[in-house]
Amino acid sequence: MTALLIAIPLLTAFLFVPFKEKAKFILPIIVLINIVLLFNLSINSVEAMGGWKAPFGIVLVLDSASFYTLLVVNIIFLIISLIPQITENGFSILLLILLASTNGLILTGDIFNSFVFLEITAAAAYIIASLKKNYYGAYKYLIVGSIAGGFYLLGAIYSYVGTGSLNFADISLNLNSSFLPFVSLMLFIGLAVETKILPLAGWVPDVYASGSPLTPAILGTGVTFTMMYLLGRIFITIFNGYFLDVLYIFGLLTLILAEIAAFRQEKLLKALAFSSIAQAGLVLSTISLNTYDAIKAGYFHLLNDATAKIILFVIAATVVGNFMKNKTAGISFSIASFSLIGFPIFAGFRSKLLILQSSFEKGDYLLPTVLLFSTIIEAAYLLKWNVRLWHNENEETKQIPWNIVLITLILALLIIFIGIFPDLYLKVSENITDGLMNYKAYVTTVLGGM
Amino acid sequence: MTIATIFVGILMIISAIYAIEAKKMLDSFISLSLLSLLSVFLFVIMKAPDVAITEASVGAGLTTAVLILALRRIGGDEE
Amino acid sequence: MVYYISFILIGIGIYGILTQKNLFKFLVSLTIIDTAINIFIISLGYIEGKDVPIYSKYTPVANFVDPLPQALVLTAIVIGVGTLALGASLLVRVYEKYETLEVEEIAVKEARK
Amino acid sequence: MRRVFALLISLGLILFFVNSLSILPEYGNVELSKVSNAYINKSVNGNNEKVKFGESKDLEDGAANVVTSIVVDYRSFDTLGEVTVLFTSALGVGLILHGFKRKTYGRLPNFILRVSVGILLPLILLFGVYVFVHGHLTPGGGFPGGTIIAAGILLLYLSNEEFDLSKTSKFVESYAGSLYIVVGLVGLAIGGVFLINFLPTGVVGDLFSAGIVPIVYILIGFKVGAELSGVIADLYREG
Repeated sequence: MTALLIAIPLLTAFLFVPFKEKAKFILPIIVLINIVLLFNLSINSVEAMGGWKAPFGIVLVLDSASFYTLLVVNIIFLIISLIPQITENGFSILLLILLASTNGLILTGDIFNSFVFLEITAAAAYIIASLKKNYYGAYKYLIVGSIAGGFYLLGAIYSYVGTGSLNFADISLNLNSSFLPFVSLMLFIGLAVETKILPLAGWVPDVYASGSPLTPAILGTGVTFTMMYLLGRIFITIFNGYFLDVLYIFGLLTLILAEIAAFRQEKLLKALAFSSIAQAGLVLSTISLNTYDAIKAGYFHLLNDATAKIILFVIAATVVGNFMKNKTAGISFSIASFSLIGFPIFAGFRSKLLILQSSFEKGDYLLPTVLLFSTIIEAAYLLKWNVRLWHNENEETKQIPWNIVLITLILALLIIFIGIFPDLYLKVSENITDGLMNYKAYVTTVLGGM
Repeated sequence: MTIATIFVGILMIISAIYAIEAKKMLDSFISLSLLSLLSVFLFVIMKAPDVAITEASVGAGLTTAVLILALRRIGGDEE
Repeated sequence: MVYYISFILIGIGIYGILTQKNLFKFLVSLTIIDTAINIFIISLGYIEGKDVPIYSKYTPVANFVDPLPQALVLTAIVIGVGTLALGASLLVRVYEKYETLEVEEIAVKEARK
Repeated sequence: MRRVFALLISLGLILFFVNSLSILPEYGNVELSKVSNAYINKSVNGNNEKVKFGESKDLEDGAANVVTSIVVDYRSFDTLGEVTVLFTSALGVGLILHGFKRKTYGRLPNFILRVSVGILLPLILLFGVYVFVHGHLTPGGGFPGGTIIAAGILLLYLSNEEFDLSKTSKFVESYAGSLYIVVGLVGLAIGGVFLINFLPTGVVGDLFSAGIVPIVYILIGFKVGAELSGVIADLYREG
């Protein structure tokens, strides 16, 4: 039954090619069906595609980590699909494909299959990136993304040579230790483009700042969340913490350099794009600490960041000019940016506090120092932008549609709610962490008590 | 077989370098197609006829066609 | 032997992406890298003295090279051509917008906007 | 300067790969992995007899071509994804080039091309269909077959200025793709598993064998042919 999560959106996408314009109306329905279906599935189930059992065929694994990640990603898709104004004609089919491929990426238990889904996600992302005539940015993204895909494929092949199987659980159990450095380096290069880690994140500002609200709203939240989950699945569950030290360094460098770059930007969308890279670096280095609390804090922060980023990107790309004319949208924007900085009572405060706590527990003082420093930079530029958007003389302000105002407002209220009662998001991130860290349970579930 | 492999390999490396450094785009595409055909030969040597037939039709045929059509769309080869 | 051929081809492809300034050449380099990776994967499944993995009149019982890498490469080739077609159509549009495909000229025109 | 730097980076990369040779098996001396062994002997679900051409009957997978049996049966889910990549890029080429003004050349295709296409085209299409119908017996299958058909369509475009197939190809693409998933869903309904091979598999080597494998490969052939001709049409004409 798990396969339906991928099959239904894909079937709809195939069927609606001749009538591209109608796909806009079907998208929210399909996402809702997916969410309802998700709640009817039983956790800790393994489904073998075509009936070929674990190390031989492809399996879809639904454990607590993938269940909650699916829930988060599908809800993000639901939110995006409720703002049909930002989706141009014909792009709804791409969202359906993207939904199918992110679901597949989360569920799959096979490394080559994850490569295929990664390529589907990437292909859909390149096309979405070309919105608003941003062809050059999309082209750069395509070149970098394809090279990274090549490295991911090489990593998959090396792990096949090292184990004789492509199954994640089998690789985790049997991979020869001499293969580990090569495989993990190649897989990291492959994932670094999509998770926006610095030497390979050069495409992000070009793509996110194209002026289209859809591009960053979906790529920066749903897709990033999926990729971070996959990274956790590979490096925490499968390689069981190996190679995380290197990721830690890369994450910190990304955090600090991207914040400095964001501070120097002249355009709001570019600043937000760099801030998005920086948050990815922070999450990466936090989960690289590889303790239960740290991983929990990392995914908790990722959730808060995704909530805030939807508001920020959608409003920044739709509102031109003054917030005084669009007070509700302006308030949501300010709440989201305060949460990103980490002021008390907002959700971002909770997650940064958790990150600090967990790194002190681990006895790590580098991450807190860098985090505090970057928070200062972040506060500086986000406050500057808030002041500028509330008090500028730009008169040509458009009225933005009511559903955008409503949805961003609800998300902004959610941020305050999480800031006071963080239990909802904490439960989600705890479950994801449980699933990721419990590597023995994963292997036995997939391979069936070997 | 080893000598044939080495020979094909050297030809492939030459055509790859030429594909990258050629001044005219069309030359570059043609040597890319040549590279693809030579790799078909390698696939046959390595007992992979399925891959060989796919690479011959996709890599050597369709890739070149797509590239040349795109070149035609932007108004031919300048420089 | 075949290993070295594919490694050198990957190196040439990366060199092309780092040095070339024409956007078309990026696609060409990308295709070279794809081909090299495919050759490499197939060579990892080759076993000396064994046959094509097809049951037929000439090979009625199994004495085959590793068929799995071949299946994976089939997938990889098709994914490669899909990406290439996307890249080519993006290029057509880039040319329409900037009237050039040289990276530096595009950068100049971007800055002027 | 830039070139020297690039040369150093690519040399470093080559060295990195050469370094990995120490862990890789020697060329030509690879051992068959346990997974491949199971695929070749068709013993994933426990079959201890050796497979023999023309004799073995009702195996778990009946395709004589082991690569095909992996692509369309054992790892069919990958192939569904692969078809989706191609579908996405065909869709994307259409969306990106939509509304692009085509330059007219004012040059009519020449006589030799037009006449020879009339003779060659049926042969090309026939060959393409042959390749994907026999995908489970001989080398080839849906992807090369579809590409050959697309090459034939490309010839039609080159020889006839008025020719347009984009509407038809959209429908073929849409329904071939949907039918693939429907085949999978029928498997889910009958066997309880998505994409299960629910038809009898027959004798290894017969044309009518291997259960759903030929059906799926024919669907893939049509879909790939339609998609690639769609890409060619979009690149050739105005969107």
